[in-house]
Amino acid sequence: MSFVQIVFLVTALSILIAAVRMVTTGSMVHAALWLVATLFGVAVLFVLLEAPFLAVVQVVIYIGAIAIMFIFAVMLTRREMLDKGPQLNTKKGIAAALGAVTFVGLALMLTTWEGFDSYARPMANVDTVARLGDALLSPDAYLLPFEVASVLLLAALVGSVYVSINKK
Amino acid sequence: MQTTTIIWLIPLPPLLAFALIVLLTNRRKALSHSIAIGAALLSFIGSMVVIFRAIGLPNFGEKVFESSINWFPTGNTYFQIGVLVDPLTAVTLFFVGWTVLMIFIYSVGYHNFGQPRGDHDQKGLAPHGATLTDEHGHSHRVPSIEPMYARFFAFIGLFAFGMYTLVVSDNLLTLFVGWEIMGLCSYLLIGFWYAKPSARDAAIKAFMTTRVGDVIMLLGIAYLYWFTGTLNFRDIFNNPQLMHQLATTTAPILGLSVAGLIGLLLFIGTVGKSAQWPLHVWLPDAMEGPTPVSAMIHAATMVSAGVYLVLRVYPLITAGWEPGMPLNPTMTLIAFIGTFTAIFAATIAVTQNDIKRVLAYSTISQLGYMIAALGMGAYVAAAFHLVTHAFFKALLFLGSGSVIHGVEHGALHTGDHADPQDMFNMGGLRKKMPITFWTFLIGGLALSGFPLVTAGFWSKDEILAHAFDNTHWAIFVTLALGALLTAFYTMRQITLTFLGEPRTEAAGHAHEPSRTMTWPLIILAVFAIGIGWLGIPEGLTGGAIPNWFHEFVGGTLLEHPETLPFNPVPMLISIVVALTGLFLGWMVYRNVKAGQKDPLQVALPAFIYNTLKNKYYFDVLYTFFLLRPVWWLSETFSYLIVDKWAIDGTLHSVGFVAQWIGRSIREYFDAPFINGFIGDGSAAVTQWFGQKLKLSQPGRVQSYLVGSLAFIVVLAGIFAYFLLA
Amino acid sequence: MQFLQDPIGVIAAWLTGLLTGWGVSALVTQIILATVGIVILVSAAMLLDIFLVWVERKVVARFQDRLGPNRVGPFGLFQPFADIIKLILKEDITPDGADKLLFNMAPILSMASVLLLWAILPIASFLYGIDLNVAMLYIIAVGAIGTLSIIMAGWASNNKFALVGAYRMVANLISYEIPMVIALLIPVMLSGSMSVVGITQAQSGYWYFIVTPLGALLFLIAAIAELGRSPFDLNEGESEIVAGYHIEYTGMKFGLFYAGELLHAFTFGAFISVLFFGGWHGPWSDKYPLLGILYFFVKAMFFYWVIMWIKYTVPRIRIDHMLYFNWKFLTPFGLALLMTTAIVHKLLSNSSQPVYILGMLLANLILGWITVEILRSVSRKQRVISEPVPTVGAGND
Amino acid sequence: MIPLSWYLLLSAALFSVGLFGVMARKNAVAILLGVELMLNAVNINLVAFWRYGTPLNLGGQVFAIIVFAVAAAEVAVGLGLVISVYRRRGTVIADDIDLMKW
Repeated sequence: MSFVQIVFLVTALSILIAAVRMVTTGSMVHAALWLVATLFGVAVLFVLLEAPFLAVVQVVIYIGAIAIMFIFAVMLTRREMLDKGPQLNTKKGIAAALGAVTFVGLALMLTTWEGFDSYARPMANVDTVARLGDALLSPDAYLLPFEVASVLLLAALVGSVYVSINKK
Repeated sequence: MQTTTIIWLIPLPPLLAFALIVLLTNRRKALSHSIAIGAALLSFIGSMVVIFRAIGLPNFGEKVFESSINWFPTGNTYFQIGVLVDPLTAVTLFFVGWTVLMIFIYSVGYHNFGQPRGDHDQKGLAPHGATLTDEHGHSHRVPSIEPMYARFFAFIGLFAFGMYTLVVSDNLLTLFVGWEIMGLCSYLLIGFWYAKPSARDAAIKAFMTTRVGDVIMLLGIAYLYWFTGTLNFRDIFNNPQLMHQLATTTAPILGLSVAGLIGLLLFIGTVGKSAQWPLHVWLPDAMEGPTPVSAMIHAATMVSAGVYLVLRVYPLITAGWEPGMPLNPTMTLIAFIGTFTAIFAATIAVTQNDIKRVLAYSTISQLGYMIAALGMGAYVAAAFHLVTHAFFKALLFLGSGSVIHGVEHGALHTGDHADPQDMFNMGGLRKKMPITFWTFLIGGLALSGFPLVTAGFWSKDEILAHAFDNTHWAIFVTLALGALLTAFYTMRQITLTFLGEPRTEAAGHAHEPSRTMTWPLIILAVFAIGIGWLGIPEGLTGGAIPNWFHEFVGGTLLEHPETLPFNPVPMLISIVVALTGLFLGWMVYRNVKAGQKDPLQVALPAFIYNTLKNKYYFDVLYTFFLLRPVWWLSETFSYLIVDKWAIDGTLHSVGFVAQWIGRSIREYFDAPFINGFIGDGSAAVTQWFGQKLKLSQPGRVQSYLVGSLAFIVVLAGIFAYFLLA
Repeated sequence: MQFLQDPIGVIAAWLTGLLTGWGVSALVTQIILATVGIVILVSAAMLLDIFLVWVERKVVARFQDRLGPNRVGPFGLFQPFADIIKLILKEDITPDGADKLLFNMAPILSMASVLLLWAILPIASFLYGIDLNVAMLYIIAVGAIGTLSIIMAGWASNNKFALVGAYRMVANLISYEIPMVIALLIPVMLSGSMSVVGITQAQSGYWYFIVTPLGALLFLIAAIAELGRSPFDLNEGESEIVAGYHIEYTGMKFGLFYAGELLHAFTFGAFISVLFFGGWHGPWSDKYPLLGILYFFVKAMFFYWVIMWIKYTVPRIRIDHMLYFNWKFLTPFGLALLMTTAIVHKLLSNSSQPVYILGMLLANLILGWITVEILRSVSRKQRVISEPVPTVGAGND
Repeated sequence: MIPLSWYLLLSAALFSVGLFGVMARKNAVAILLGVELMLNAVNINLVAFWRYGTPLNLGGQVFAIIVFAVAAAEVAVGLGLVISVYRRRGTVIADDIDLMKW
């Protein structure tokens, strides 16, 4: 039970708790904030996985942008400040069952995979951030997906402005 | 620059000008005509450069400028198109370049550039008058600018492209392309004032008539290609055994040799294009177009193209014929048609009153001279007359144009509606428009072959001499008579137009047109005189002046045509004839008063005069024998009998039967069985199912998700069971 | 002498030796050391914060032609402690209907978001929390946490004014994050490193302010916007939404917000000095690293003062103007600047240093001139639109 | 050291929870929240596989970044749609947005 493992377990536990609270809590704002907690935990996982860049980007994008957007949306789509009534619909039982089945199925599938219990080789001493930059911007690597993603973002920008614009 | 490159480039500028004007600049008048004239100038410069390089070479006839490229693949080889400049092309280029440029410039003035817009001009009509008011409040009418100014320059640009293509092309196909382009342009330009019914009809007439010739010409081309496998002139004509083969093989039709038949077919194309009898009827009506068009198409270039074609295929026509031998059938026919046309058109020209129509008929007859010369095998003489005639006839047409212009101006000014083209409304223009007078006089004298000075004399004399020396008496006499008539009607025209006293107000107020119109006249006049001196027979001067033209153009042919021994008789005859004609013309018409009848009408028996006046009733004949039957065929036979009765009747009966069958099927099978049972029944079943199934479509996204996921889970479970177990 | 070169390292080595001598496992030692370091750094920052309260009050007093605190202690130096005592003694209200947890978490988060910045702030060549290789993004990320705290405060207070204030503030923050990122990218580009320490070391030759003054200016503006100080102090406004998102906060919670703002301002001043003005670099700072601390604080204080200066002299902007300014001017301008800098930097990368510096400076000047021209023409149009055509005799009664 | 299995199981669990959220929450915004959870689970997998599989080939991280972009786009458009639906129909309850039913 090494230190890193303890850290991982704590993080994982908090992630799962936050996630469950997120899907079950009554208040939408709380749900959004629980999402923030979850994402933060994921960022910690990224750090554990020695991907600091992704960790920081996770915080920037998800917590800095997406979560905020969610909170805005929550506040823009309510007449009264507090939610009333149950937040789960009538299908919650079967939904829960299906979720559980999915998890079990995935777990089973994974356990049948031989690389399931592999351990990470120690990271070669390279500047992953720089390499990531090269990979993203070199034509023989991932330049095209990168550009496509940027185009997608642009399209999303225009589209969201269009659909949510207040036509009077 | 490489000479062949220049030759390739010569036709292009006018085409570019056409595109530019049509697409971009058609709203800008000045820009449009600048572009057109600039293009003409470029082509002109190109042709001149080529010509001088050609003249520079000794015995140019053997090593000519030619270059060709692959156009489209034919089987395993390519069809080659290319350019060729040999002596004949050179001289043709010479007069084409000059006349085209001159006419372009002339058009600017003729279409009243710089004049105000008309009061009620409308597109498709000749420009109307415009009222000008000067500062003193005097208002007077002036000619107004052509409403479709830019369009005109676009059209003549395209026309020039066609002409240059025809001249420089080294094979019959591209020649034919240029030929047809010119046909189209002639149609467009004759019908330029399309709001005039007469112009419309004339355009259609010209197009149709020439088409008759063109189709047959195309047959000839096809035949030639089928027989020889090429259409390149030099490949065929400079290939003795091929020529011999052509000459000796007999064609399936009327015992002609293949060469003769092909030559004949091609010649019919010429008959259409050069308005030879019997396809001459379109040319006089073509005078409905603007005068520069008449000058360009119907004097200088297009009709010359017909003769040019015959000159090109001359070796075919004369295949197997040596000078001195009796003419072969093709040549006989050609000679006959030429001669007949010459005299025939001359007689008509005598009685015409429209200044342009007179010239039109004289054109026909002069072309007849050339054709006749070719028929007799006088190659060089024909070419020579072609060149000189191009110059002086262009000059005459432009002159008549400026006369009409002047008289029109007078008519507008005085407001009397005299027909500005009728020579009997003119007279005394000598003082009003001196430049026009002198240039027109020069042209006229050249046309009538005024001795020793003018170009026309030398060329026409060469033809006559040829006829005389080869003892074609019939031809000689006819042509001499034609020369007499030519001189006569030319003098008649000059006298009626310029001499004496003005017969109408309009003529009284006519005045000299703008410089853009007079300068081309002057330049052309210079050529109308000077060009003839290139071909003075050596016999006359004892070789002091070499007959350069003969040497040069003669080089075109494989075996050089020998120069005739000089013979004074025909020359004297032609001198006498010309002078007599001129004198008669002057005598008869020198004092015609206003409103007086044509003295000729008094002199000649009525029916002859009317026959001539009505052009031997050729239009009537054509209307009666060709148009009426066609109308009857289409209106009565095809429409009423065949269509209405036979075809429609059959169809109707079939339709009725079909209807009956259909009705019965519908009543006894369709309605009860198909509709009732299958149609409605299936619909009912479907509806029932739909009612039951719609419950699975709650329209709630999450329900769908749950459903699909559940299905996936089940499926995965099944797979897992079968895979793992 | 070794101590003077790298005191932290010496202390760390000594402590490690001591602890391992007591038989503590290496891992635990590491943890203890880290904790100690964090505690020291944070408490130092807080002490500085207390001092900043005094500075702020003095400076604003001077700007407003007053004396400022001068009773408690010499020059009123102990005034902050008096404030603290007062704040602690105040009643700690939590409005009912408020979301307790969030309401109490918000001030802590906002303070934390500031303190987290100190983790990567290189005070001297040997004195920094951690040399993070994604420090630049880290700054933005921490800013995101600040944003989160504000929205939590605004929402949890269950108060319309607070919510509106939070809205405005958040709109402000997430809009101005973009020019901020662009401004941060410029030093990254020039130095080729994303770690603040690396950037500071890269400025040993010349300050980046010289090669990209516009970048520094952009960063300053974006920083002020991030701080939510005047002219961008939309989060509060006595005339409309009173105290904005901390309207409901009393006592030390409010104090945390307040102190957080002050420290935030100072921190950004420090970042300006580090990113564009060479941080600890200065005369002899290489030989005597301890001098670096002095240089750092002098520069940081100066820029803190600049920020205060702007705050107390420039009037506030209306919110739509603010967003307009950001989206229609600052962002395009930043992008243009980024591209220009990148291109020129690449072109001159292997030319001699003076040429390089002059070239970059020239590029910046030209870009600035163009910008000013464009702004002038635009404003001319605006004026033409806004000014009504004077009509004779009509409507002036 | 941490075996890969822990990450995978965690991400599986996270995915399932997100799935449950997507299926069971009433509020459309909450559904989007669930989608975010699922995307994050995917990201954990991607990065974990990168770290344990080919740490020298950055493909995994690049994929994760692309997923970020997609998530951002998805949230932007989704929330825009939710807001416009709310404007028109005054509700964000997914079950009330059933114009598409028979």
